[in-house]
Amino acid sequence: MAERRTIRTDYLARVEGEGSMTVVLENGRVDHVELRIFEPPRFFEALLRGRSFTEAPDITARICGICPVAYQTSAVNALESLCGAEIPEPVRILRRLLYCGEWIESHALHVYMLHAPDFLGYAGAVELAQDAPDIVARGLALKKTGNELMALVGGREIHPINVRVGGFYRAPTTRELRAHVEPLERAREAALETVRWAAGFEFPEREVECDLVALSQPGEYAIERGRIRSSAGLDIAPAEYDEHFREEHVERSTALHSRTSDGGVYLCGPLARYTLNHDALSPLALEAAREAGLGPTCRDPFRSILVRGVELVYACDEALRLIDIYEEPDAPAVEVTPVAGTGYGASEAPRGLLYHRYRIDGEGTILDAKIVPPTSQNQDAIEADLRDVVSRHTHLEDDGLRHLCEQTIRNYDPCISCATHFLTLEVERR
Amino acid sequence: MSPKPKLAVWKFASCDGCQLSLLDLEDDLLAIAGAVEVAEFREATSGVVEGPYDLSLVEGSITTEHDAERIRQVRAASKVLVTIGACATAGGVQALRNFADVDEFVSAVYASPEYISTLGTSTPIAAHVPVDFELHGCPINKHQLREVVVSFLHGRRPAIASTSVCTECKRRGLVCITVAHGTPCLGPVTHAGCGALCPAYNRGCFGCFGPMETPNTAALVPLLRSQGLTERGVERVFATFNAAAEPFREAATGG
Amino acid sequence: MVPRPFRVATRAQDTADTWTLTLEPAAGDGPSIAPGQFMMVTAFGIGEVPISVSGPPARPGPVVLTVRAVGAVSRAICAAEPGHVLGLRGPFGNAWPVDAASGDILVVAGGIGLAPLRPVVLRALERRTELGAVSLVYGARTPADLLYGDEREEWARSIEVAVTVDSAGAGWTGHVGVVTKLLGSAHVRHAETSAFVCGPEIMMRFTAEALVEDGVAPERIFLSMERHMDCGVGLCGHCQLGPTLICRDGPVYSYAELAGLMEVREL
Amino acid sequence: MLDQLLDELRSDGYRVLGPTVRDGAIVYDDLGAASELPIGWTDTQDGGTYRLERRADEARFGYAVGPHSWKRFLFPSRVRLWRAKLNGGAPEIEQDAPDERLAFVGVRACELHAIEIQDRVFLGGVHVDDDYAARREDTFIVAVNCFEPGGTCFCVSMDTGPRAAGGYDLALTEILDGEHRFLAEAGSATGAAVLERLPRRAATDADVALADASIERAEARMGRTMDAFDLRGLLAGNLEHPRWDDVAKRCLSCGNCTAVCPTCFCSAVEDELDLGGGVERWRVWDTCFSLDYAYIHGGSVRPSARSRYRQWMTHKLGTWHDQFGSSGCVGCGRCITWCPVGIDITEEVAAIRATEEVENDAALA
Ligand SMILES: Cc1cc2nc3c(=O)[nH]c(=O)nc-3n(C[C@H](O)[C@H](O)[C@H](O)COP(=O)(O)OP(=O)(O)OC[C@H]3O[C@@H](n4cnc5c(N)ncnc54)[C@H](O)[C@@H]3O)c2cc1C
Ligand code: SF4
Ligand code: SF4
Ligand code: SF4
Repeated sequence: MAERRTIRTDYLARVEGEGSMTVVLENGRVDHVELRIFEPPRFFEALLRGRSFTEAPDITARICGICPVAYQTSAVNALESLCGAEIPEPVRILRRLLYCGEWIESHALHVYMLHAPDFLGYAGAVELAQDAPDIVARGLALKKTGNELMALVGGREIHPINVRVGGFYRAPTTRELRAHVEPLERAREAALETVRWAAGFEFPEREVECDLVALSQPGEYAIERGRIRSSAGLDIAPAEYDEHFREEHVERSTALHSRTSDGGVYLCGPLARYTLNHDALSPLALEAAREAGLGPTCRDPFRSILVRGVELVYACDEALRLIDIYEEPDAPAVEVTPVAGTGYGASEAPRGLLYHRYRIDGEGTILDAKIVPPTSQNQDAIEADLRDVVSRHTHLEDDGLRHLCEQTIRNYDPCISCATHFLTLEVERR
Repeated sequence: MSPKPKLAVWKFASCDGCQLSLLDLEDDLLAIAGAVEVAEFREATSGVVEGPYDLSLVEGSITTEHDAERIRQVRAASKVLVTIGACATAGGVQALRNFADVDEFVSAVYASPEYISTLGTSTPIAAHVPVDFELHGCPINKHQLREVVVSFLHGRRPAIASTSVCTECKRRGLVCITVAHGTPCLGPVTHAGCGALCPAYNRGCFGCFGPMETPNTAALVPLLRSQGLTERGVERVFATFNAAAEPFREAATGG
Repeated sequence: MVPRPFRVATRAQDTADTWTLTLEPAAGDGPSIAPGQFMMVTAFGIGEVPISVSGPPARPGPVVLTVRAVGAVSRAICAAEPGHVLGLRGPFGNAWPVDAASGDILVVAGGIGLAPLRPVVLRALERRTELGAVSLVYGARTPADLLYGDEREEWARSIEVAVTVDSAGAGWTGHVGVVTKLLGSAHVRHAETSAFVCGPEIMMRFTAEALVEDGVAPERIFLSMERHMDCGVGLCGHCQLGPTLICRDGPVYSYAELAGLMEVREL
Repeated sequence: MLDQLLDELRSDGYRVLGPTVRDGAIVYDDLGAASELPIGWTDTQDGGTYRLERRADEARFGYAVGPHSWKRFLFPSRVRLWRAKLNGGAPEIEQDAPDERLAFVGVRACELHAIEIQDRVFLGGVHVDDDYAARREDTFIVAVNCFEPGGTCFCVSMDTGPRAAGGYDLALTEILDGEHRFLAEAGSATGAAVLERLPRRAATDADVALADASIERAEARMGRTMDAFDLRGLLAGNLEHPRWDDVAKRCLSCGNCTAVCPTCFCSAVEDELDLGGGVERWRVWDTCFSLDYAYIHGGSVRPSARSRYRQWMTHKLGTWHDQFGSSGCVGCGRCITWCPVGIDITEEVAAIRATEEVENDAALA
């Protein structure tokens, strides 16, 4: 008799945005795995058309409240490179600093509030706080440090108002930045403790085999700029992205899936960044990684929590370094005159590569836009991982399997808000 | 002891930023979580508690039939329903579709548009169900969110002004950038709440908190024009994050 | 500017939405209050609102307030059980010149407006022998909204009491209609009458106009005005009515002072 | 000499506040040294515009007034009135008492009058504002006479300037001819004592003449004028004037005029509550242009922009006399300059007076 099991989660919790998951098992074999995004579509590419290029950072920020700085940065990168704007070093430092703020905030959120409860058997951080208030307080303090940095450089944590094509509206003073040194030093300590704490979790042995894609930039751990590189040896400028990657629209989902142009599944995000750019980490971050038992590469989605921890250490370290070398610019922004043509930009959102492309006319009106967020690039990789995880654990009861599937998904910190342009776990056993 | 009030957080079409504001209240989060039973807050917990809910915070706008039905259920299960953010109070940036051809929008984003079912409009929650309080902003101000939550838990009116951004700008002692630099600023017609953030960063307000209580956009537009905004520029600045809020819609469409 | 803690001693429900509280100071003596004066009442953490004193005038002792629950603060005050602490500042404002009145007295009240007039009635009862006719004309929305039922019957033994409602249900045998319609039934000599009026602004205006028409001197028609108040002591600016500050110069004014101001829309 | 003055004041325990350039305007803030003064700057002002410009000289006080006024320190935009802890029993209420001694350097004649007006409002009645009283106590005022009036100034019309006539501890007149120097006059015993400790020499007749002449020149160069004759009567008699409808079309109801006005004193209270049972009451600047300002249960008493503008202007120029015995306007021009759309109180008065006069003429004919 054919046995059919369906395991589903109608609303994935502790991911940003709304999605569901379905897994169908037939006679103990995985028949079908599906990550569904039913976040209603918001049509950003379409509503950007006809807007001024100067509005792109403000409008695209609204795609995602979790990583608005990533959207703003990829947008300004694309438009500035098209218009030939030379960004002065202090302005670039401020951008990277702002981005460090977002990494700290977003990683602290994911590690403490979304991911760690899975390892510790809690429904969420609020529940965890009842038993381990100090730990949650540490996570919140870290998160706050990131937020405060964003609030100073960007004006506010969510949808910063200070970012513009060409730079900023107002450059913070060295004195304002210095006030963040002490909190960042404390945050760096907390980040180190985070890595040690998470290193004590139990990790199932897992490796993903797909191609890893991330930005790389000589001399630094790429965040706000870089060339697109992959573990398979790709090394291209953001302008060449479309030649090597394509987006597909899949029924059942309002998100688009990305593949390499030859149809390959790839993964971006912390694992990719760590594996490709390990050597560029700061000595303290490298030390933390080593202590946590991480080698020079990491392909284990469960251990992504350690990698995020290491990146937390790095982001604090880097923010301190940037504050130290910052000198107030003569002007917070350079004048950017629109140039007709197509501009390409990429940056490393906390969840991975975020690619923007704009075509504008000589007046600066956006003629069309394309935005590829990390979650749509990772969706196929997540599904592949899910399939593999399920096939290895078909002996589990539905509840256990469902929890494992959800955790597998959360390992990737999928951001559904971003992907709309993701998910309920349904496991169907036939 | 009476049971703790149940707090629920709901999401419709949005960027998640407004509900993230609750988690961004790092200093108060655990106190709030201690004072209420978090009955539904998917971004933060997989725990779910049945309704009815004492306080529902609703983020996002209504863009699908399914969501139009879901908000009615949320309303029915909620004693107090508060909408948070520009999406929920004014349709959000996605309401720009209200002024365009949606089919064309869909085909611009999705290669196989036939898979997408969506309403032609993005509408605020209040267009579908009665709302007890609207908290403005794109995104909302987290301190105001705290005030709303604490106020409703204590049955009081939140101390949230609906005056202009200028009132906050002056309370902060900022120099008016419209008067002193000639920078176009929507502050005089925009709802207070951000604390006059943009003027503090030497930038004109672009209206992300939506219209203030008595917005005289007709009197402001000529000033914006004289400061160098083109007709199209005026149209754009009013038609961004609160495009579907009536006074801004009027100003954007010139009447 | 700092409220003084008072403890709720008694709390009685008058109507579906109105309660009368007596409050005693948490420490020390109670204030001495003239009829018509008001207190600024704080429900801690909720807010502060002006409420007239509805208890007997001029004696230091517990403060009596009759409050209609219309919003957050008034609801919180009405919900304060005995033992609960509220904050009080005051008394503030001027008084009904009830002691200065000689001849006849006409008290006209609409709705919750009877609360600030109760001390007038009580004072008139104390001075009953010195005065001529004393008449109370009182209107409310429905019979269920009428305040001070038993007490009013008590009053009716010494003074004339006429009651009307805007809309009556079954079982109501009394008058139906607005207060002004009942003014003519009051047995007072208009030329010698001092009138004390409190209720919605529009009701006060029509009442005053009708009384003037009947021959009551505008100088002897007294109204208690209401405006937003945040301080109660003339410092916050909210209660302006043209040239006056209601908390400082009022709330009680003669119609002679008010007539011109009440004519101006949205003043 | 100015640096010595600042040092002397600081050594006497004052927090010294004065003009400095920030964000394209001359604002009032903590003053560390005389070099932080707006040296060589002036302002050009008109309805809805303000620009800083370079002067040909090194004048320290060669400007009119900026967006700030001293009310920012005497009547701050947000102060905590008290706090209490709710613990079931009677709450323990603690009042905050400001104890800073403030010294204002660079106070204009119109501003002296504005301070006097707020003194009458907050200290002159039966009930005194504790917070204002504490801040105002022991204020040390260094007035500086105007020699460069602004494009929107009309103190001459309001009889409040440009010469400081009292209400100060020290009054300075900046003399730019020849050697840069100040003519100083003490207006109080405290002022005289501070003056004693400063490097100085006796003023010559020529010094006095130069100082007087600069003030007289200022008098003749007012940017605006307002016919102040019986404004109280004029406005009380014109509460239904069509001009109110006209101005309502232009007015943004943004409240900038009330915030910049050095005499506007309206405030609202906000109660704050934390989840641990702490309660605080804060006093914040309010504006008669808000709907909540005149809210009573059921709605605002002044729902129209017409009635809100009318309230502001008739109060300022008219009913202030009834309430506090003087005009509420000192002719500083801030409400004109800092109104984004440049609504001009002098023009509004003139428009009402013009039509009123027509009516009177008609009555005479
Ligand atoms: C001199 C005076 C005496 C009064 N005496 C009484 C009385 O004896 N009994 C009684 O029930 N009511 C009385 N009121 C009215 C009472 O003050 C209001 O009903 C109360 O302020 C409503 O506040 P709320 O927060 O419950 O309602 P909301 O409608 O939620 O009001 C919100 C806020 O607006 C203000 N406000 C609203 N209505 C009024 C109002 N009518 N007057 C002043 N401010 C207002 C308050 O600041 C209040 O907190 C009196 C008002 C005044 C001015
Ligand atoms: S800068 Fe903008 S918000 Fe501030 S006062 Fe001027 S116009 Fe108003
Ligand atoms: S100033 Fe305007 S645009 Fe800027 S944050 Fe405030 S409301 Fe939004
Ligand atoms: S009304 Fe205008 S001119 Fe008069 S004192 Fe106030 S701000 Fe200055």
